[in-house]
Amino acid sequence: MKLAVFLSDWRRTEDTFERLKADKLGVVLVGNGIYHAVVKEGGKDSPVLSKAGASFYVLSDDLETRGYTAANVNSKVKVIGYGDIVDLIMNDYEKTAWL
Amino acid sequence: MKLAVFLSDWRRTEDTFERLKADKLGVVLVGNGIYHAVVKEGGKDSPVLSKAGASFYVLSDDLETRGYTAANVNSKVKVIGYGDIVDLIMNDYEKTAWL
Amino acid sequence: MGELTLGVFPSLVGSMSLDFAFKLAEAGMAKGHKVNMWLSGNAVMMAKKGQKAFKDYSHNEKKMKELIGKGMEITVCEACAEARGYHKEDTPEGMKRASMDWYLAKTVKTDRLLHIGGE
Amino acid sequence: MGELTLGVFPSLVGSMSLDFAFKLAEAGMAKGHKVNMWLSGNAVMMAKKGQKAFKDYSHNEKKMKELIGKGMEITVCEACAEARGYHKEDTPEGMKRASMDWYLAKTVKTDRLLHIGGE
Amino acid sequence: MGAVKLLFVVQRPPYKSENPRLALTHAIASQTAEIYMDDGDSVVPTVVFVGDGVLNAVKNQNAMKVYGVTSTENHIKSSLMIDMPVWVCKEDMARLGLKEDQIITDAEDMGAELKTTFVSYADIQKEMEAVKHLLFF
Amino acid sequence: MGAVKLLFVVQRPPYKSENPRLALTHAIASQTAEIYMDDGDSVVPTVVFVGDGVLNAVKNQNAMKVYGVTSTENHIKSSLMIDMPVWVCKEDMARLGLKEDQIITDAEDMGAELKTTFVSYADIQKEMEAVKHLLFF
Repeated sequence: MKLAVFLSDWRRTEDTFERLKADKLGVVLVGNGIYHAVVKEGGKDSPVLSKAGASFYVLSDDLETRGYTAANVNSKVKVIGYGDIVDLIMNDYEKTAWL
Repeated sequence: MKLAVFLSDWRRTEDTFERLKADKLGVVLVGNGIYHAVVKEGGKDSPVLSKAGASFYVLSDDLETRGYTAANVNSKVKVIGYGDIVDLIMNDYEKTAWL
Repeated sequence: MGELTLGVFPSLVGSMSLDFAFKLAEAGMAKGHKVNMWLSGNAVMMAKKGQKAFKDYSHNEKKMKELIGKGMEITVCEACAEARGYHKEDTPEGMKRASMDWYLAKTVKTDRLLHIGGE
Repeated sequence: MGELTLGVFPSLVGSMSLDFAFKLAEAGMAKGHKVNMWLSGNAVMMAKKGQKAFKDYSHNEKKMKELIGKGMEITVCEACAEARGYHKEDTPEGMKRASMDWYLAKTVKTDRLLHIGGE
Repeated sequence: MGAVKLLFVVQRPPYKSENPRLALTHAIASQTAEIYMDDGDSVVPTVVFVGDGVLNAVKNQNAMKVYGVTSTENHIKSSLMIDMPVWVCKEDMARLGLKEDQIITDAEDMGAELKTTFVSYADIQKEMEAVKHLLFF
Repeated sequence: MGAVKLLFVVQRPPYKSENPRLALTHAIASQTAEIYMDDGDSVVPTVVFVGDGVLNAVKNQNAMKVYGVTSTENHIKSSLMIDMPVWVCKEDMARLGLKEDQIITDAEDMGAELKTTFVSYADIQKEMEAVKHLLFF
């Protein structure tokens, strides 16, 4: 399946994300999920970014709200806007999962 | 200080509890915090119960709500009611912290 | 153009997730998609008109009205609203109240569903 | 006998934490303590009278009224209430509305404070 | 559109939020959704408890007695009564030390014939792929 | 009672809930609490950001521009303006890779003289012991 996963938390309380498999997987970091794209805890990338085969996106509005810009974002992650999220949902993926 | 800490979550997103120090420390498990008293994940006690020098309490009402009874409770933890919580707060401890 | 249904659920009051849903709905409609929104759990806070627009708080009533004017269907869970004391007369203009089956029925024809049910 | 102040904050709607606060207040008063309660953030949901008592939802209005009758002081954050569209006329009888400074002032004389501010 | 399959995935414990309960009540509402649908259309939901969500399925919940609120147990039984599939993930039960006799397996007291299904995570993954929409709680 | 010290401890990131903001607005309200108090009484609050709470203190927050909501940054600056101590935990900044130049250190643009204090966790522990009441957010 082609699945777009939305992560809106920094500390997560479920392990669904780690277990999920998809032929095509998009991970959209929104809300406090944006910290996965900009914070290197203990000098390391967030474990979220190590999900194999996934494409990573971060919502620019939610970056800016929290004091970050595209310049702070991990090179694995693409900065996008609300219109891009609409396109990901409607065109690039078939299903969504807001974890 | 004499501190009564309330834990109401099973998966926690902060590490304040681990860092807190108190001469006298009471840990009151309420809400979903009761799972620390009854669930042995991977066969092991919850790490919460390894806090050195602490006294542990669990609210019977919240156990029963979730399908557990005193019989399921870890021997480190004392089962108490709302009246007992009042006494802990008013008599046994000076300060409280709801984490 | 497609149809997108947003299910917006609890624990969103005070967070920015309700704001997210309205901004996404706006972007979807700007691209010509039909957008439906279901508000349940704590997200039914939108079903109380006359909310004061403090700068310290999210305030989506104005945007919601605009989107309704442009054709967004928005329905609120009736039981979730009543349990919080939001009655029929509290409902903002253009917002519908219905049982949960309204949302279930929407999942049949909609091309995509984004169900924001998490914490 | 002592004085206990409970500060009850967000993210409590739909959880059992608001129920916890009322049961604890009841137990405290049963033991002869003076109990004050401050409702802020999402906990101001108590400041809307006429909530329908569905079995599926926590319903604390009745217990709250009993406790007010027995002398519990309960005050709701006025700005938090207005931002959610709860006006003066929505307030249940016996509940006060005030600014946050009411709560701050209570912390001075109260023997114990239980501030339920977490998620 | 015919029959559209939905998967309701409950991944967090009960009571701290009303979401697990809302997952069940929404899934149950599929029974009455026809009034909004064309002839021949229907919604076919499955509710699965996974991760810490399996704690929702622990039996003997006394929420009504203690807090005057319908228990999640009651909603699970209502689901079985209308023949809605309720799945519980075996691996997560094992991880949390839950035995089958601690779990709500049936609603015979309410006259239900359907029983809870204990599934592996692989079955859940397969169902995620099979359904039209996913609803995570 | 004289001056009563309170410690507001913010331990979670901003925006996901309104708690960090409410911590600041409640602490600021200590300024006007005299109307409810006896002569000579006062409340003396300190707000400390610890754990992931330090993310609240990252500067250049554009919440007003993007979502029309006052930023946590603005509330922190308002706190400094009324000379309310704002502390940020150094160990947590280091853990999350945050440098001092990324943090709100002052509110000179609003005319504040007080600056943010960078403290170690040991200082916070000491303050927890010194105050009358703790308020965790």
